[in-house]
Amino acid sequence: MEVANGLNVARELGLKEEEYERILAILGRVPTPTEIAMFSVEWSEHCGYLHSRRWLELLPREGEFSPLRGEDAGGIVYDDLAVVFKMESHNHPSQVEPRQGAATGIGGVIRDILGSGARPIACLDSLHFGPREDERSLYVFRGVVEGVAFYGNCVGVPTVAGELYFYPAFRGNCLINVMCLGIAPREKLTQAKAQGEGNYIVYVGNKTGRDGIGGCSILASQEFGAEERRPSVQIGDPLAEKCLIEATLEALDTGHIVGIKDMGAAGLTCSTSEMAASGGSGVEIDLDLVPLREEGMEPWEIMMSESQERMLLCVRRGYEEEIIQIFRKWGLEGEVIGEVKDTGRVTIKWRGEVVADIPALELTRPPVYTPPRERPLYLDEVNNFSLEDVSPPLNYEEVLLRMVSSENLSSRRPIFEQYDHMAGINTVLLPGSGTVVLRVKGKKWGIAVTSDCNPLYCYLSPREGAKMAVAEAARNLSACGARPAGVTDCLNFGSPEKPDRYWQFVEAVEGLSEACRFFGIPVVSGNVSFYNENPEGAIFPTPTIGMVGIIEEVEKVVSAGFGEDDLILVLLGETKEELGGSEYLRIIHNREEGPPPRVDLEGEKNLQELLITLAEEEIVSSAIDLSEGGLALALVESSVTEENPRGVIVDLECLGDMREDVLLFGESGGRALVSVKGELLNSLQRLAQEQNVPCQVIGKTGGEKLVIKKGGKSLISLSVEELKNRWEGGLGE
Amino acid sequence: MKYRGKVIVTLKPGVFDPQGVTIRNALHTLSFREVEEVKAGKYLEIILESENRSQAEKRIQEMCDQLLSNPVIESYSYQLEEIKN
Amino acid sequence: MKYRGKVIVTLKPGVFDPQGVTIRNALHTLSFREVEEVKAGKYLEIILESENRSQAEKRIQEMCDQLLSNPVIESYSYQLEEIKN
Amino acid sequence: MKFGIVVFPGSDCGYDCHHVLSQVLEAETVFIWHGDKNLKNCDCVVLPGGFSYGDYLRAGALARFSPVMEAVKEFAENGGLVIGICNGFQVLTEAGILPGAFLPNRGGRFICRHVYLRVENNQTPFTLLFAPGEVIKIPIAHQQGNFFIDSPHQEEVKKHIVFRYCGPQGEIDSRYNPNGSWENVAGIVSREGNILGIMPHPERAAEEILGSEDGRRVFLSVIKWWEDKKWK
Ligand SMILES: Nc1ncnc2c1ncn2[C@@H]1O[C@H](COP(=O)(O)OP(=O)(O)O)[C@@H](O)[C@H]1O
Ligand SMILES: [Mg+2]
Repeated sequence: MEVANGLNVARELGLKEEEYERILAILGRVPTPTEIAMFSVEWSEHCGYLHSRRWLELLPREGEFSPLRGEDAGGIVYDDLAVVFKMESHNHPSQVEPRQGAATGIGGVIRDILGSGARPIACLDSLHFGPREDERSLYVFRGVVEGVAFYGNCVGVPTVAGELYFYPAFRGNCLINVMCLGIAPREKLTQAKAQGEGNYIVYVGNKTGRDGIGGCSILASQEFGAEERRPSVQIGDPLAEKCLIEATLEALDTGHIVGIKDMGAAGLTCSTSEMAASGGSGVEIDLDLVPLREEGMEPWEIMMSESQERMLLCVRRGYEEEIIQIFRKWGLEGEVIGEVKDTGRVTIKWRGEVVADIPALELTRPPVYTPPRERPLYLDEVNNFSLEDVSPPLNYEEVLLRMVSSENLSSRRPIFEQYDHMAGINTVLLPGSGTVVLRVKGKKWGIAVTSDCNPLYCYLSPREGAKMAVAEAARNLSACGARPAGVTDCLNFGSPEKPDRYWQFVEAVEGLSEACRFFGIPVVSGNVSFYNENPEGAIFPTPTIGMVGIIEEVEKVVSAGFGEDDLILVLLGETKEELGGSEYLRIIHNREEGPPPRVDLEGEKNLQELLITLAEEEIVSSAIDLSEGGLALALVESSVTEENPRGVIVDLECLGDMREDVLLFGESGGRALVSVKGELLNSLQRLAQEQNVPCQVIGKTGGEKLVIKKGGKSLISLSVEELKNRWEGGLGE
Repeated sequence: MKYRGKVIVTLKPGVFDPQGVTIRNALHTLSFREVEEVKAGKYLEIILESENRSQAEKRIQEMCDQLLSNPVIESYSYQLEEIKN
Repeated sequence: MKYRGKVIVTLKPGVFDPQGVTIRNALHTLSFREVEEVKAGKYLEIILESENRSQAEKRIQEMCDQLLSNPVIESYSYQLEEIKN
Repeated sequence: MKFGIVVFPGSDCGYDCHHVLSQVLEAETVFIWHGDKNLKNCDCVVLPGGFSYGDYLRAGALARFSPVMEAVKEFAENGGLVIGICNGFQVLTEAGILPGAFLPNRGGRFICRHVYLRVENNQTPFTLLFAPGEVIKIPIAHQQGNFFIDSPHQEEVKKHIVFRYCGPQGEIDSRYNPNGSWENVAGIVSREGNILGIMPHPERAAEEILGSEDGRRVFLSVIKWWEDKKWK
């Protein structure tokens, strides 16, 4: 079975001419259609990381906690457990079909974790959309949240945290980054490998249909432009996924599974070739044995299908029946479809004929590209902001009310309440403000998770923005008392074939790498999503950081809310004269301009250490890191996040004679707001001094109002009840 | 004039329908073995004011295109009837 | 013989329909202001083998009573058509 | 005494119930597979929350035809103790073991949050450790918790309400009704009082570290009731 016009078919499937030449050389003959299809998906940007691989090598893989690197999901080891986590994008499918796109995104990343042998215990979703005035953006936003809720709730893995931002730059190209975290006894982890000649390759899960064919190489790597391809959308079946989780873990417990791999992007192609390659062996598959949902499927369709809720196992010979019965008991398919060979090749048979026969290693070794890159011109234009350009507001109360109810700063409760964030009864610190903490049953310690990235900062300076994303995530974790332990990332950028976008990408990766290295946090897994463009241009570059921390004694976790009256409020860290990139500038002055706040890694690290110590020694009653909206928003959040809001009286005088709007709304990094009982203030001050962290007493809790003044001048006096209503009603959902 | 639009939204042929499959399996265990296939869809009844029939029809179609169905995976059909008081 | 049963399940009159209300509100924000009421229901298409029409009808009714609708809150209607190859 | 937790495909909160019963309360606890007809000599059967059969078609509709449900029905008819939590409550109404039906939440969306409940009846095996009228805090997590009962049965069911959604001070008011449930119903018992349907999740409020221990007393009541009965 050869194709006369192989090159044309290859081009149609997104392969370049030189890549086709390379395929000819590898095979020593003209490829079959199935082979072209297989190369096209394995060598697509989405699966093959052609433009990013070289740069990802910069990321630190080692850190304070011992890292663990598997095939799909990496993690860290703590105590006798492996904590495995990974973030994935599902941007393009969600833009086309928001509900199913988001749903299958959650499903996919859960299977990544499951594929390592861990039980998924939590998901996060980091979401970016165009503004809600835009009808389509609103539709996509609502559909996505519905999809996460529909799938995540039904599958029984709690969606515990995430982010949600609206910027015009995401109009026409939303970002849906989902993360999953799982745990397993360290010795139970499984790899994605096929090994041991004669062992069986077993297909489990749902049947295979024509879902998402070309979705991987064609859909994921094609910009949304004028000529829109009609993709065949994947549909999520959370019930099947739930059963797949239970059946897979049960099967792993038998000890008869040699290797396991999820079938996600590029389905059977990816799972067979990667399992063979990493096992150093070959596999032979008979497509007539694959459970099909549709009639008349071509071999290349079966190989490329992205039907959801499927996994591929390598099972020790003689135990295949036992394993298959487990899956059937859970109402799923389970079929032997092939076996392990020592050929080093992926051999695919269909109706008695060999339709593909490729050296496994070659499939998994796509070309590497590093095209030219160039600093974009817009950077000079947008980084010129100086304080004199805007005049300070006359009425700070009005400004604060607008900010707390804005779409990017208001409470996310209407979103996370639609997610079952308590399933599994591990969520100790619930979503609301900042970090979420999970206990680990039977252990004293716990796990903190967060996801962070400010795309506007990254637009203004990809390098500083990426560093800040890492710093903010680490600050978030340490505020509740957790020590940052590992990072997963999802790098969302425009087309790497455009020099300015590629420059943004490389800058961000370098920034990310520098920050992680400095803090000693390994990057254990991640994902790259290129070609995030709409007809008006690229999205804001968005290197989303998912960070996991360990809290040694989970009972000592510190939350963000002010728990009682008469606590002393202390601002930790240095406030600099920075307003660039702030939400205040965007919302109140309508300017998306920088430079964004500069990251002081040393200062960040000191603050993190201090916050962890304060939690461990049970000195602070609450802690919240300062980020978007600055000190003012941190004060509001801590005041209103509890069920009963609590007032504060604050005086900014001690922070120096900067402009009031800078003090209130500036977003300098390396800062946190803590509350402390009077008798513990001394200990706090001593520890801060030891850690070299600036420390100012700025007020105390109590009353029913949020009062902020500067010396004799009163700036704000608002009822906390009203602030709470505004904050919680901001999304209007 | 008042109209009642009866809209049926179904998945396009070939689109995976997990609900339909699960319901079929349930019918089988209930010993409705003769059931070959089940497709699950939505039914919506819309009561609206419109000047005339063709206007009402146009509006129902717009609603279906914009909100009630997703053209990527679903198709719809409708019937329109006038409501006389 | 093969038949296609088209089943529509709706909430009984007087039973509050939150889904319908949500959809109506969404239509209003999309400026379909002329919509007075929306009722949301389910549509199920059942393909089955049966000896004859009245047998098929009887079976569809049984399915509706036993599984496809909940008589406490829902009522159903159906149409049956023969499928000719 | 021995608890049995029914496992339907998709009823994930069964693991949470198992943790609370076996680890926190140290009670003998087993799982019962939906395909089995044998209740393993359990003294109390728990139909846990989650999404049995994905809640495809209607919440709880498909689970009620599992083979195990015949056994549960018979067990209940003979006075056995049964607790249906969330999806389990939905299964019980679908099966006609408890009256009523569930509609989608008034707001149309899934809601996960802590709510206040007022204990309306502490004379049941599930509530005897609560004070009458006590206000407790337990989370809900459901999309279809809007309890409906047709008018001919309302008077009867009113007598069997055990928990109602309320404000922090026990105010019964539509403001504190998260889902539009008839009479703010969050939990009811059967006429004989041996079957509890409860929409909130007591197993999620059984350990201090999770923010509330109020739910634990539902299970402790059952254990106490059982012990007392045994002595009689
Ligand atoms: N899309 C989302 N899904 C789930 N939870 C979210 C989402 N967006 C925000 N949250 C939660 O809302 C709270 C506030 O979010 P955010 O202000 O971004 O947190 P942070 O201060 O950590 O940056 C956090 O607990 C966060 O996990
Ligand atoms: Mg953030």
